[in-house]
Amino acid sequence: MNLFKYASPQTFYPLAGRLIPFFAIGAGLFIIYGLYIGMLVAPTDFQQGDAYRIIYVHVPAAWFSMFLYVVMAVYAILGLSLNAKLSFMMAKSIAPTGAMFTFVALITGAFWGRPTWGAWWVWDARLTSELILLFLYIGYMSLQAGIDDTRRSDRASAILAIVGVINVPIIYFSVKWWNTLHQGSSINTSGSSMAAVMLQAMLIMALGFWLYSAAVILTRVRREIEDRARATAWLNEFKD
Amino acid sequence: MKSRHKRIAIIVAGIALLAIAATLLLQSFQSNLVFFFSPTEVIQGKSPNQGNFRVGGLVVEGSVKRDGTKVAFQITDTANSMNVIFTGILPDLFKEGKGVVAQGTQGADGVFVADQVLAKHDENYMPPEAADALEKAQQYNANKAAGEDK
Amino acid sequence: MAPTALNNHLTVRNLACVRGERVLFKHLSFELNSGKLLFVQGENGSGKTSLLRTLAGLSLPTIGDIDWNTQTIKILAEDYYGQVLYIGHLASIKDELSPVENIQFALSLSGYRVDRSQVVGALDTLGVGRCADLPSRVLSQGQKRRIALAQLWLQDDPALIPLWVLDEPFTALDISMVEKLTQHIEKYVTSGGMVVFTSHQIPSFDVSLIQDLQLGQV
Amino acid sequence: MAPTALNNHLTVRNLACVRGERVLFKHLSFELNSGKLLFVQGENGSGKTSLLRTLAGLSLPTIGDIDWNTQTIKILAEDYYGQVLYIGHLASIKDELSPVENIQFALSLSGYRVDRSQVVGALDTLGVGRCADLPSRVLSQGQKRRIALAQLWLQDDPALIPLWVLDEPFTALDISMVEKLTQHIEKYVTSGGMVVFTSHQIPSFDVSLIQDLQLGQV
Amino acid sequence: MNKRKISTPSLLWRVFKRDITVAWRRRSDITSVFFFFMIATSLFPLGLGADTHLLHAIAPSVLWVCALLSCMLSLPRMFATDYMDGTLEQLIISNQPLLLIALMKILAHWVISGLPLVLIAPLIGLQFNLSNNELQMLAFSLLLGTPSLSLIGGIGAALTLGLRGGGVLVALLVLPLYIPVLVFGAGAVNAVSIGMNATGGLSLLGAVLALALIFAPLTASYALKVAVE
Amino acid sequence: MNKRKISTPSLLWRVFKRDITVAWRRRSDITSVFFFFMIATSLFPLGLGADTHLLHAIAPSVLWVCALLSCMLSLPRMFATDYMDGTLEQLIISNQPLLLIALMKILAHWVISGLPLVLIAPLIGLQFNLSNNELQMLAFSLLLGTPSLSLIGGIGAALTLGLRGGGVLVALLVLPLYIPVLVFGAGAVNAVSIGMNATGGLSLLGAVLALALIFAPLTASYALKVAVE
Ligand code: HEM
Ligand SMILES: Nc1ncnc2c1ncn2[C@@H]1O[C@H](COP(=O)(O)OP(=O)(O)OP(=O)(O)O)[C@@H](O)[C@H]1O
Ligand SMILES: Nc1ncnc2c1ncn2[C@@H]1O[C@H](COP(=O)(O)OP(=O)(O)OP(=O)(O)O)[C@@H](O)[C@H]1O
Ligand SMILES: [Mg+2]
Ligand SMILES: [Mg+2]
Repeated sequence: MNLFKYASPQTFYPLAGRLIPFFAIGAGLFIIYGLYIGMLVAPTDFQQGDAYRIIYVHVPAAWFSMFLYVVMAVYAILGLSLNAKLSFMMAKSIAPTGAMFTFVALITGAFWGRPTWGAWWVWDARLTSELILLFLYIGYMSLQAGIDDTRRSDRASAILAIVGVINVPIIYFSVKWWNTLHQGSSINTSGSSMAAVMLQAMLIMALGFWLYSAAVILTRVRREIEDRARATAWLNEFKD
Repeated sequence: MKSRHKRIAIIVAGIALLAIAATLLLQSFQSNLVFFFSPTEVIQGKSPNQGNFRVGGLVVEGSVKRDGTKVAFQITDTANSMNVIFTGILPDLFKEGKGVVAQGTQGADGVFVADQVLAKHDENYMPPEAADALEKAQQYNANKAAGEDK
Repeated sequence: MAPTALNNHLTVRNLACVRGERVLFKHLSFELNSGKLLFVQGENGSGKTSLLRTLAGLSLPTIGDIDWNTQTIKILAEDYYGQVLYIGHLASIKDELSPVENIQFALSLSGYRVDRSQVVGALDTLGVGRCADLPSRVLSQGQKRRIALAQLWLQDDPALIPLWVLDEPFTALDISMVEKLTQHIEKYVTSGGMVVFTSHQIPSFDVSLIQDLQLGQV
Repeated sequence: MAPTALNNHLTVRNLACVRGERVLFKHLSFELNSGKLLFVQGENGSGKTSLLRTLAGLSLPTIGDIDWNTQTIKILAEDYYGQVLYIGHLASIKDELSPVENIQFALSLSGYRVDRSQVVGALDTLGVGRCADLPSRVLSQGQKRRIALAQLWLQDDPALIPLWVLDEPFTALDISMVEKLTQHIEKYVTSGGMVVFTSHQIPSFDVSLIQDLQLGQV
Repeated sequence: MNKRKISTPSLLWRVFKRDITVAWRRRSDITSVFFFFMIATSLFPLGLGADTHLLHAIAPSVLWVCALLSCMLSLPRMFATDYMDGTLEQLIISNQPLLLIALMKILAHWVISGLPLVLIAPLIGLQFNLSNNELQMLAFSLLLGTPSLSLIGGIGAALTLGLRGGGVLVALLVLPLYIPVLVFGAGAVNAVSIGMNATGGLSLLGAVLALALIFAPLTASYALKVAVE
Repeated sequence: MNKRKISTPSLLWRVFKRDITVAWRRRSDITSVFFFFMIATSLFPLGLGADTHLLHAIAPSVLWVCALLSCMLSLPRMFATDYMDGTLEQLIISNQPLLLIALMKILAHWVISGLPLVLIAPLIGLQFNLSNNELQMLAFSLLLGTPSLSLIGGIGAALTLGLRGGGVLVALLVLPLYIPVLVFGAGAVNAVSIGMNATGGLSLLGAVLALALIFAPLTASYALKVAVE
C-alpha cells in the first residue's frame, strides 16, 4: 500500500468523510458515559467534596490543549519540510479546537480555583504559561486569517506554530520546576495518586475529547479542502 | 569562504550559544524564581526582607486558634515552622495538616501577617472511606514501625 | 580569464510554477549558454515575472530543477546568487540615500566595492550624473529606473557576473536610452555574458544571439 | 423636466493651480454649458488631474473662482457635490464588499437608492454581471475599473446629475468597451448632460459636442 | 432610471453600516484589537510578580491605559483604507456634510474597537481581583470614556493619513490628548476602590465626551479634506 | 571595471551601517519611539494618582511593559521599507547567508530603538522614586533584555510583512513571546527592590538572549523568504 496516497487531498477527502460519523458518535457516547461515571458514579473526594468533579472536564481539556498544539506544530514541520498542502490544512484546522480546549481549561480551572484555593486566578507559572498557550493559538489563527494568499499564510503561520511549541514543555513541567499554587501531577510515569474509578472516568472523558477533536478537525479539513479546490474537478465526484 | 564553510561556521556558533544558554539555565534553577517561600528559606533569609511575599507549607496540626474572623496558625515545611496571623475568610479547604500559601509581610517579631490565604491541596484524589482506610493503614504501619524499633 | 573562454550553462528541466490555485506553466525545459540572450515572451499574467524570480533564486520551483553548470542552484545557494544580477520591477532604491550610496550598497551585496568616481561615471553614462548626490526621494520614476540600471554598467564583466536576469528593463525609458541599453546588453552578451529578460516591446538585438521562450501555451 | 430644457453652466474664471513650489497653470478661464463635452488635454504632469479635482470640489482653487449657475461652488458645497459625479484614478471599491454593495453605497452617497436588479443590469451591460456578488478582492484591475464605471449607467439622468467629471475613463479598457463608453457619454451629453474628461488617447466623439482645453503652455 | 431619493439619516446609517459590514467581513481586524487588550493587560501582573494587593491597586490604571493603547493601535484603520481606495474622495464630495459622515465613521470605529473592550474589561478585572462595585464602575467608566477615545483618535487618524511611520506618529499626537479621559476614567474606578463618590470623575468624563462630540468631527473632517487635497 | 572583492564581515557591516544611516536621515523615526516610551510611562502616574509607594512598587513592571510596547511599535520598520522598495529581494539573493544579514538588520533595529530606551530608562525611573541600585538593575536588565525583544520581534516583523492591519497583528504574535523577557527582566528589578538576589532573573534573561540569537535570525530569515516568494 502506498501511504503517501493518503497524503493527497483527493484521497483524503472521501476517507475523512467516511471516518467522521464514527468519531462523532464515539465522542458523544464516551463523553456521556464519562460524565455519567464522573458526576454520578464516582465518589466524592476526601478533601474537596464535590467541587473536585470539575476535574473530569478540566484535566482532559488541559491535556488536549497541549497535545493539540504539539500535533499542530508537527503538521507545520511536515508541511514546511515536505511541502505538503494537506499538512498545512491539518494544522490550520487543529488550531480552533486547541484554542477551545485551552479556553475550557482556563475557565474550568478558574471555577475550580475559587472554591479550593480561594482565588479565581493567581499568576503562578502553570496558569501563566497556559494563558500564553491561548495567546499563541490566537496569534496563529490571526496570522492565518490575516494573509490572503494561502501559500504564504500556511507557511508563515507554520513558522509561528513551531516557534511557540517551546511553551508546551514549560506548561507541563512548570509545577516541577517552580513551586506553584497549582497542584503537581496526579498521573505520571510512576502511576497515579487517584482512586481507580475517578481515574477511569477521567480517561473515558479524555478518550471522548480525543474522538471529538478528530471529528471536528476532520470536518474542518474537509471544508478547507473544498474551499481551496472549489474549481477542481475531482471534488464533484464525491458530492451530489 | 565557500558557502558550505560559512554554514559550518554558523552551526558552530549556534552550538556555542546553545551551550551558553544551557549553563545559564542551569545556573538560574539554583536561584529563587518562585511563587512562594518555605519557612526554612524565610529563616535562612532567602526571602525578601521588606514588602509583600508568600510563604507556603503545611498547617501544623493543632496550631489553629480562632478569634472571630481572626485566625492564628503555624506553617511548617517539616524542618522549620513559622507563625502566621490572618483576618478574613479562609478557603474551605483550609485544614490542619494540609497545604496552604499565605501572602503578606513579616513583622519584626517574626510573625507573618497575612492578607490573603490560599489553600494548596495535594495531588491525591480518593473517596473519604479510602482516605480513612489509608490513614488507618499508615497509622498502623507507623505504630508497627515504632513497635519494631523498640 | 579571457571572456571567450567562458562556458557556463543554465539548465532548466521540467519546471512548473503554481501560483494560488493556478498552474502558470509546466513541463518547461530549456538550456542557456554563455553568449546567449533568452527573450521570455507572453501575455500579461502568463508567468514571466514568476519564471525570472525562480531563475534568480527568489522563489523555489514548485516542480522541476534548475542547474547552474551541473549543480542545482538550491544547493549552490549563495555561491550562485553571487554570480547573478537580478533587476526586477522594483528599483530597490532607498529614498533616504543618494543614488551613489544606493548603488554602492547594491554592489556590496554582490560582494564588491566600487569607488564613488566609478559610480558617478556610470550615472553620467545614463544621463543622471547630476542627481548623484541628491536624496533619492526627489527623483522622478524614470530617473529611479535609470539608477537601478546603472548597476549593469558596473557589473558587466561576465567573468565575475556571468548571468543577468532583467524583468522588463526597457519600461519607462525614452527611445535614446532604450537604444543605449540594447547596445550595452549586446556588448555584455558578445563578451561572454548570459542574459534572461522579458519585455512587452520587441527589442532590436542581433538575431543570432537571441533564443526565444514563449510562455502561456499550457 | 424635459432634458432639452436643461441649461446649466460651469464658469471658471482666472483659475491658477500651485502644487509644491510649481505653478501648474494660471489665468485659466472657460465656460461650459449643458450639452457640451470638455476635453482636457496636456502632457504628463501638466495638471489635468489637479484641474478635475478642483472642479469636482476635492481641492480648493489656489487663485480664481469656479461658479455653478452664477453661484460659487465653495458656497454651494453639498448642494453642488450632490449634482456632480466624479470618477478618478482610484476605483473607490472596497475589497470586502461585493460589486453590487459597492455600487449601491456609491449611489447612496449622492443621495439615491437603487435596487439590486438595476445594479446587476448595469453590470451586465458592462460585461461583469457574473461578478456581481463576488467579494471585490478577487477581481482583476480591469474588472474593478468597469465596476467603477457602472455608476455612469445608473446616474445618467442629466436632470438629477447634470455634470460628470471623468479622469481618464478609458484607461485599462479594451476596444469594444471603449466604444460602448464613448457612445454612452455621447448619449448623456446630447440629452443635456455636461462632461469634463481627460484622456491620453483621442476619443471618437461627435466634434460638434467637444470643447477643447489644452494645459501645459504656461 | 428608477431611483429614489434617500434621507440624510438613511444615508448616514448606510455609512455606518458599511463600516461595520467591512469590519465584520475582515473579522480578524476586530478580534486582534480585542486580543491585544487582553494580552497587554496580562503583561502587567507578569511584570509585577505576586503581590495581589498591588495588582488590585493598579488595576484601574492598567486597564484604562491598555484601553487607550488598543484604541490607539486600531486608529489607522479608521480612514486609511478609504483613503487608499479612493472612497474618501467620494465621501468628501457626497451631498451630505462631511462632518456628519466623519461622525458616523468614528461611531462605527467605536462599535468595532471600543465597545468590545467595555464588554471584556470586567472579565479581565477579575484577574486583578476587583470587587463587584469596582467592576461595574470600570465597565461604566469605559462605556462613557471609550467613545471620547475614538472621537479624539479620529482627529489623529485624519491628520496622519497617508504619512509614513504613521503608527508611532499617531501615538505621539493622540496619547497626550487622551490624558484627561485616562485621569477621570481611572480616577472614577479608584474612587470606588477607596469607598469614595465617583460622580465627580464621571461627570468630567461626560463633559469630555460632550466636548469631543462637538469638536472632534469638525476637526477630523477638516483634516480629511486637507489630507485628500 | 576596477572592483575589489569585499569580505563577509565588511558586507555585514555595510548592511548594518546602511540601516543606521537611513534611520539617522529620518530622525523622526528614532525620536518618536523614544517619545512614545516617555509618554506611555508617564500615563501611569496620571492614572494612579499620587501614591508614591505604589508608584515605586509598580515602576519596574511599568517601565518594562512600556519598553516592550515601544519596541513592538517600532517593529514594522525593521523590514517593511526594504520589502516595499525591493531591497529585500536583493538582500535575499545577495552572496551572503540571509541569516547573517537578517541578524545585522535586527542588530541595527536594536541600536535604533532598543538602546535609546536603555539610556533614558534610569531617568524615567527617577520619576518613580527608584533607588540607585534599582536604577542600575533597571538599566542593566534592559540592556540584557531589549536585544531579545528586537530578535524575537524580528520574527513577528518578518511574518507580518506587507499585511493589512499588520500593526495589531504583530502585537498579537510578538507580545506572548515577549512574556519571558518581561517576567525575568522586571523580576530582576523587583528582586533588587525587595533586597533579594537578582542573578536568577539575569541569567534567565541571558539564556533567553542566547536562545533568541540562535533561533530568531534563522526563523526570521526563513519568514522573509516566504514573504518575498
Ligand atoms: C485557571 C487555572 C488553571 C489552569 C490554567 C490549569 C492548567 C492546567 C494544565 C495545563 C494542566 C495539564 C498539565 C498536566 O497534565 O500536568 C492541568 C492539570 C491539572 N489541573 Fe489544573 N489548572 C488550573 C486550575 C486548577 C485547579 C484550581 C485545580 C484543582 C484544585 C486543578 C487541578 C488539576 C489537576 C488535578 C490536573 C491533572 C494533573 C495531572 O494529573 O497531570 N487545576 N491544569
Ligand atoms: N502569490 C500569488 N498568489 C496568487 N497568484 C499570484 C501570486 N503571484 C502571482 N500570481 C498570479 O500569477 C500570474 C502570473 O504573474 P506574473 O507576474 O508572473 O505574470 P507576468 O507574465 O510577469 O505578467 P506581466 O506581463 O503583467 O508582468 C498572475 O495572474 C498573478 O495574478
Ligand atoms: N501635493 C502635491 N505636492 C507637490 N506636487 C504635486 C502634488 N500633487 C501633484 N503634484 C505635482 O503636480 C503635477 C501635476 O499633477 P497632475 O496629476 O495634475 O498631472 P496630470 O496632468 O494629471 O498628469 P498625468 O497625465 O500623468 O495624469 C505633477 O508633477 C505632480 O508631481
Ligand atoms: Mg511581470
Ligand atoms: Mg492625471
